[in-house]
Amino acid sequence: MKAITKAFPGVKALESVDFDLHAGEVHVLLGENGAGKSTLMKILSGAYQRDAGEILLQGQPVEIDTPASAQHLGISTIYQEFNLIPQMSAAENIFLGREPSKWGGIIDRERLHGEAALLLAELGASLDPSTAVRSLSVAEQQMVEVAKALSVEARILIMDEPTSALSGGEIRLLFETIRGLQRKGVGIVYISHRLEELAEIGSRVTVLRDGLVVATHRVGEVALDELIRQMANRELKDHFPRQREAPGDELLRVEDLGARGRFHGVSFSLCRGEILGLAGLVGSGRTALARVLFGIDRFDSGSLWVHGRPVSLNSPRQAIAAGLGFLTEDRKAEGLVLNLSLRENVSLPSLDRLSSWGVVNRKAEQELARGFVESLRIKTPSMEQPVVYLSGGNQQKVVLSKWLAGRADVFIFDEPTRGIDIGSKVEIYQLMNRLTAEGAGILMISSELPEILGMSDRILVMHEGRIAARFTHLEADQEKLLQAALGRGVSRAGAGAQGRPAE
Amino acid sequence: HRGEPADSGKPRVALVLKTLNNPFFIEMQRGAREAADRLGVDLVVQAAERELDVEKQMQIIENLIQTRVDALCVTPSGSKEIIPAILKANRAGIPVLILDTKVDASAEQEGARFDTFIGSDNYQGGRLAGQFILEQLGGKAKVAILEGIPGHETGDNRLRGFRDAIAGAPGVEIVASQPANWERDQGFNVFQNILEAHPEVDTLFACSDLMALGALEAIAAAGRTGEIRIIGFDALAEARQAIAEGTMLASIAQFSDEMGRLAVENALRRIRGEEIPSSIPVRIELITKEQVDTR
Amino acid sequence: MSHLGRRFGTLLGLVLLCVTLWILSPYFLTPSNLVNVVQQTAVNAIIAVGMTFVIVSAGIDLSVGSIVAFSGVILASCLQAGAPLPLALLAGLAAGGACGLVNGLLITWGRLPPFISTLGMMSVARGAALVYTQGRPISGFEADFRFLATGELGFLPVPVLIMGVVYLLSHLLLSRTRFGRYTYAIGGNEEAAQLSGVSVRFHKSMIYAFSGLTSAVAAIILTARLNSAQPIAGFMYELDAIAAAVIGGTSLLGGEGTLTGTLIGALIMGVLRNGLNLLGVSSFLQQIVIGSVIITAVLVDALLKRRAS
Amino acid sequence: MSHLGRRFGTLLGLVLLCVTLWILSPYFLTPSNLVNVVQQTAVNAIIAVGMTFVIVSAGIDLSVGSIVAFSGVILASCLQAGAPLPLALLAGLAAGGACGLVNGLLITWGRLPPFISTLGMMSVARGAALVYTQGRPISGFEADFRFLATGELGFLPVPVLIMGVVYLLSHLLLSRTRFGRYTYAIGGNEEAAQLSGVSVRFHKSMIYAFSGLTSAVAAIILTARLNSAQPIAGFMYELDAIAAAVIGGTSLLGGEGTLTGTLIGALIMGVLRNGLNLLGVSSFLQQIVIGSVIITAVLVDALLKRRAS
Ligand SMILES: Nc1ncnc2c1ncn2[C@@H]1O[C@H](COP(=O)(O)OP(=O)(O)OP(=O)(O)O)[C@@H](O)[C@H]1O
Ligand SMILES: Nc1ncnc2c1ncn2[C@@H]1O[C@H](COP(=O)(O)OP(=O)(O)OP(=O)(O)O)[C@@H](O)[C@H]1O
Ligand SMILES: [Mg+2]
Ligand SMILES: [Mg+2]
Repeated sequence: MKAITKAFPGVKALESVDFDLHAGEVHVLLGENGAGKSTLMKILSGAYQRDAGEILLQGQPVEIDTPASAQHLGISTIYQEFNLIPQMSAAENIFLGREPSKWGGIIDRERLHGEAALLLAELGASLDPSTAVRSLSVAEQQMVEVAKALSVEARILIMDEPTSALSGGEIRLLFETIRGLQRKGVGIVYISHRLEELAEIGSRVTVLRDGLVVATHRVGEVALDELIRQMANRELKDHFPRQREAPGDELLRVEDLGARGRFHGVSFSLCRGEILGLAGLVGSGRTALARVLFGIDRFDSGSLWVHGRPVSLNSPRQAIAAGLGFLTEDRKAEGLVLNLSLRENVSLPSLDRLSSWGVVNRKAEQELARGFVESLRIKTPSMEQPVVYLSGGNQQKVVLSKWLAGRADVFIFDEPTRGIDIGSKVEIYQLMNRLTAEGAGILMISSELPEILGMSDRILVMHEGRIAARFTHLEADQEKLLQAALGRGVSRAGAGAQGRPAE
Repeated sequence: HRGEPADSGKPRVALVLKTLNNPFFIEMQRGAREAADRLGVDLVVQAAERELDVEKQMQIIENLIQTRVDALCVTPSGSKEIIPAILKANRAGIPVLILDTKVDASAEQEGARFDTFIGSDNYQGGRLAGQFILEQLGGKAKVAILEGIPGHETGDNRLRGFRDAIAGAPGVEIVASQPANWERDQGFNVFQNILEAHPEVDTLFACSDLMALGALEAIAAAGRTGEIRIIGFDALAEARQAIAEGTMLASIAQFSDEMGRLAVENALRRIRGEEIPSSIPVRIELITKEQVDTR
Repeated sequence: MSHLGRRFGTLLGLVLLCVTLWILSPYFLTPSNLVNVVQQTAVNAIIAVGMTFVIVSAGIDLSVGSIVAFSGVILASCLQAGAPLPLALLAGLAAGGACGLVNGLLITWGRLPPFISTLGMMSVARGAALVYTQGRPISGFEADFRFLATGELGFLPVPVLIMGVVYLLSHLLLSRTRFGRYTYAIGGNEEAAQLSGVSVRFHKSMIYAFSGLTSAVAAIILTARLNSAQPIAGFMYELDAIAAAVIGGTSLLGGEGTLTGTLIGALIMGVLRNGLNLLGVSSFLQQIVIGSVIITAVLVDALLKRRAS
Repeated sequence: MSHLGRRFGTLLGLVLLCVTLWILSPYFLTPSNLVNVVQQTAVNAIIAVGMTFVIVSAGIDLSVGSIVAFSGVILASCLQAGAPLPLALLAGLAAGGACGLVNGLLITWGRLPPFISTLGMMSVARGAALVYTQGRPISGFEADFRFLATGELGFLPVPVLIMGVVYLLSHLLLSRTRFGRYTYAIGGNEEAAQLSGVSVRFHKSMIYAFSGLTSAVAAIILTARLNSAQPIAGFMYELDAIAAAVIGGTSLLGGEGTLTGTLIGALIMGVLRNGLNLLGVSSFLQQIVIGSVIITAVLVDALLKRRAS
């Protein structure tokens, strides 16, 4: 790709970007949120049209004007935002547009399901290919996306943050697959904010900043800190700034909580001033637990206390009134009203407070939104930009702002830093520090073990709907967490966290 | 265990109207109902929701045939489209009485038989209105017409009758002819617009009283009450009142209640095996202030 | 940007239409005709207000026409029974609001698709109006009531004034208040709204009740204008109201739309019908012209939007 | 599961309705009446096939009724001009398909909302039918054509047979083929479909053309049944067709729906009307009953679904 330029109303997304990809390499694309990574790749995949520049494939200039023409050229893409049809099954999604068919048009269902099952199994996803995508978890949807991209014999594979919703096990298997493709001579573009992945699979790395290429390096020839400096244009010292006081009163207590088929016998408590990490593999029941805590789904057994009082929450509205806030993992489906502006999304849960006599105070709204745009460095042309036009990471920041703006003191964060660049993560961690300092408690669900280890005071690990282990942050390490998440060595690790019992 | 509707032993007569969303047919129903009560007839009245819907009318007839009524009285929504339905009734051996709208002449070729036609002619009514202008209004008029739904047979016939009557008359000029879809509010709007473009209009022929009554209010809103002569059609109660008050000049009366009465009476005679005339004309009259006052 | 562009496009469509008519007919651009047009638009425009709220919330309301009829006959029968004007008006409004509320409850608590619940209400309210009146219109009212249609304040007819007030208040409601914001949020992403603590059921019910209410306001004007309330009034009004909203840029997928757009949409339809009458276009051709103009007006808009992006 | 549950719920609604009618009327459950009902349902059911495709793709087609009229008069005029039957049928089908295709092109290339483009077509096709016939019906056809409505094969009337074939083929098309998959995909998430390499424009155009085509098939039956093609035929048929699809579980938001559901929906409406006639329910009350039954039938369904989850 030569001198690619692309502008959106109010934003210059790419400015004369050069980018090349060799067969059999993994070219990692790094950059802050809104740097233009996804845009560049969408131009290559035919989703967007470039304003200027040229695309060469094996030396030949090519015209990529639709996603279909990119596919014909052997370019396969995993987009950052899921592009799945919610009502259709996993198998149908995987082969959408390329259904195996017989007699010109009749779909061969057996082959469809068989091949889909095979692909998913290769990725280690234990999901039934005939389930509708809308009832899959975010991680499972991500696996479907990966399988979909792998189902074509591609020369070029674009992967835009494929691991942001995955946890350890799946990531390993995915990397295996990537290496396999590499050996077959497939060129892979890989975008991620998890820098540790770079060393593991990257061949070369290109850093983008504000739509410009800063530099291209061979992996191994450049230090991580240097890359971070190039991305952010500043130094970043402490990746996990932990500042914590002694925990205060109990905010949330859960005893023997169970929801049929999803989780059982869950007990823990959350106190003022602490961050409780919740780790586990995909499908271990973390999100299901969070949904129950927030009053979205009902529980069948056990009890729930908030601020020392037993409560039964029947709706998110009641949960919010009780002082809870819930950052959902699926920002597009559950977090954002995409066609509303940044300002309107940020203020949505706080409108009661921001309006008098039912009339919304726009000034206050704007102030609120501006505060977060500045403190979280959300890249947007204005407060009035519909969030659908923001980059993935910036959308995530909007969801986060929306809950930080509320008056909650019990926060449930489900994958809060999903898709967020490393610089902004630190800022978010600092915000979490401030929240705990102000007396809030945070239940942080995360699949990124470094984040769990770096920020939590105590750590719970879920396995198949049960709390499999409890640690304090001092006793935990990656290996212990992973073993517990896999359901091994439970009894040994279990005792440690009881140091501060829930009672 | 199931009620047998015919168990009363009373003769069952079905009356299928074009619609009941129109006072004209409500009057017809009333006339029929009164006769049925008087004569001890079990009367079933059915109508399509929409007057235009010839196929729904056919469905209703098919369904009533299933209940083996003793006689079927129908106001055809379409003069040709009714023929297949009549054929079905013939096949089931159910006598058919046609009301209000004549069946197309091609019925004979098709072999469709009906026992009688009770009613008057919409075309004739239109002619009456036209002749009234020629004869009673001194033959001088700038006429606006409010049409029904374009392509709807009833309105077409009235319109053709009217146009034929005034054709060739030197003093009568049609300056505007616009559809108001049989509706009162559209009668208002359309005539208000016509008045803007053609303030010289001095006579209005509306293919139904509902549209005329809407236009009446538009005229009042323009402050021109009394300046425009309005001739409606159907002679609804409200129109008669307007005629009595002098805000409307005339309307064509088809006496639908009488049609209803005659339908039930003759259906009963037919069921009893008596002969009935093949055509029973019902008066069609121009109603003006005199007629209203003498009632 | 896209919002503004959208509204601008339809406005251009309206202006083009007006210019065309001004060229074709000497009667079009006269003050009295313009007042006529706006007055004739009032009923549809007011119904389209509630419809816009409903569509913005990703719903649909097919029952508006029948609610017009039902609340009209309730109002008229109160008037004829000698009830004082304010009471009769209130009864009419209450009837409309109640029908709308039932729609809302069926949708939220009964979990019916809006199309089904309002389709059912469309039949039921119409049937109720017919049964209540035995199919006969109720006509002839006192001057104080008829003033609502025939009166003028300054040179503005009262219906136009009512329409103005309804639009102003509803515009504020939709664009400035929490209620309005929740309407957009529900239409844009109902689940996200729910998870943000919006009481979706309550708000949706209110939105449909509001639509019933605006239909009842339209019924007042219609009844006063025709000096008659008919059980068959309002036939197919739903189509005109939806058309006004959609021409005005409201998306049937929800989450998008403005009342200024709807007003422009309603005016386009009103001006078009007025123009056809002024020009004396033959009745068969009218349908072709109406269809083509609607398509063209929105095409202008779509083209402008494509340009912009 | 939810799919099945949904269909099952509506089926239960239909069964309940039939049982009620069987108890109330001795005429309902007779072979001749059942054949009668199915035959009466054919026209709406066939239009609803194309409508289901359109709604599954998250669109709407308001023009079906007008297309019925337009293709009907084209067909009829060909027949009257002495064209051989197959040619005349082809002309009618082509007319319908062409109108539908224009809808599709306006939506895809003109980027009009489906509501607007088909609303426009609704007027234009109706107007064209009126102009073409000068408002008069075209009547009186040869026996070979009329056989399509009056004929019987075995004890099955030809219209029922045609309906069966249309449903069978369309069901295969929707559930087994790529075309069908893409229809769901476009309705579920148009952007995702586009990014997966589906040629959304082409497929959408085809979907609307298909809807025009099924309307034309319905026009053939209708014309043969009445032995007449009217330019005002098919008035408001769009509402019945949409209702059949939605009662049958097709979501107006797209991505969901089956033809078995639509068939059940159409049958519910047909049986209901038939039953009301058999029972001799007064016309005013009929509207109330129809509305209530539609609401109840779908409520049953919604309740069952809630149970299931
Ligand atoms: N469709 C669009 N319309 C308007 N602006 C857009 C659009 N898509 C992207 N942008 C803007 O272009 C810029 C680059 O976005 P892009 O999605 O490429 O960022 P990114 O590098 O992928 O960021 P992230 O790490 O958050 O995914 C951002 O400022 C974004 O707001
Ligand atoms: N109330 C519910 N209704 C429907 N599906 C649900 C519900 N609660 C949970 N699920 C689904 O159940 C599956 C398991 O969810 P679970 O909470 O166990 O995953 P998880 O541990 O959160 O995994 P992840 O690592 O993706 O967060 C997911 O597909 C989730 O979407
Ligand atoms: Mg991105
Ligand atoms: Mg989760």
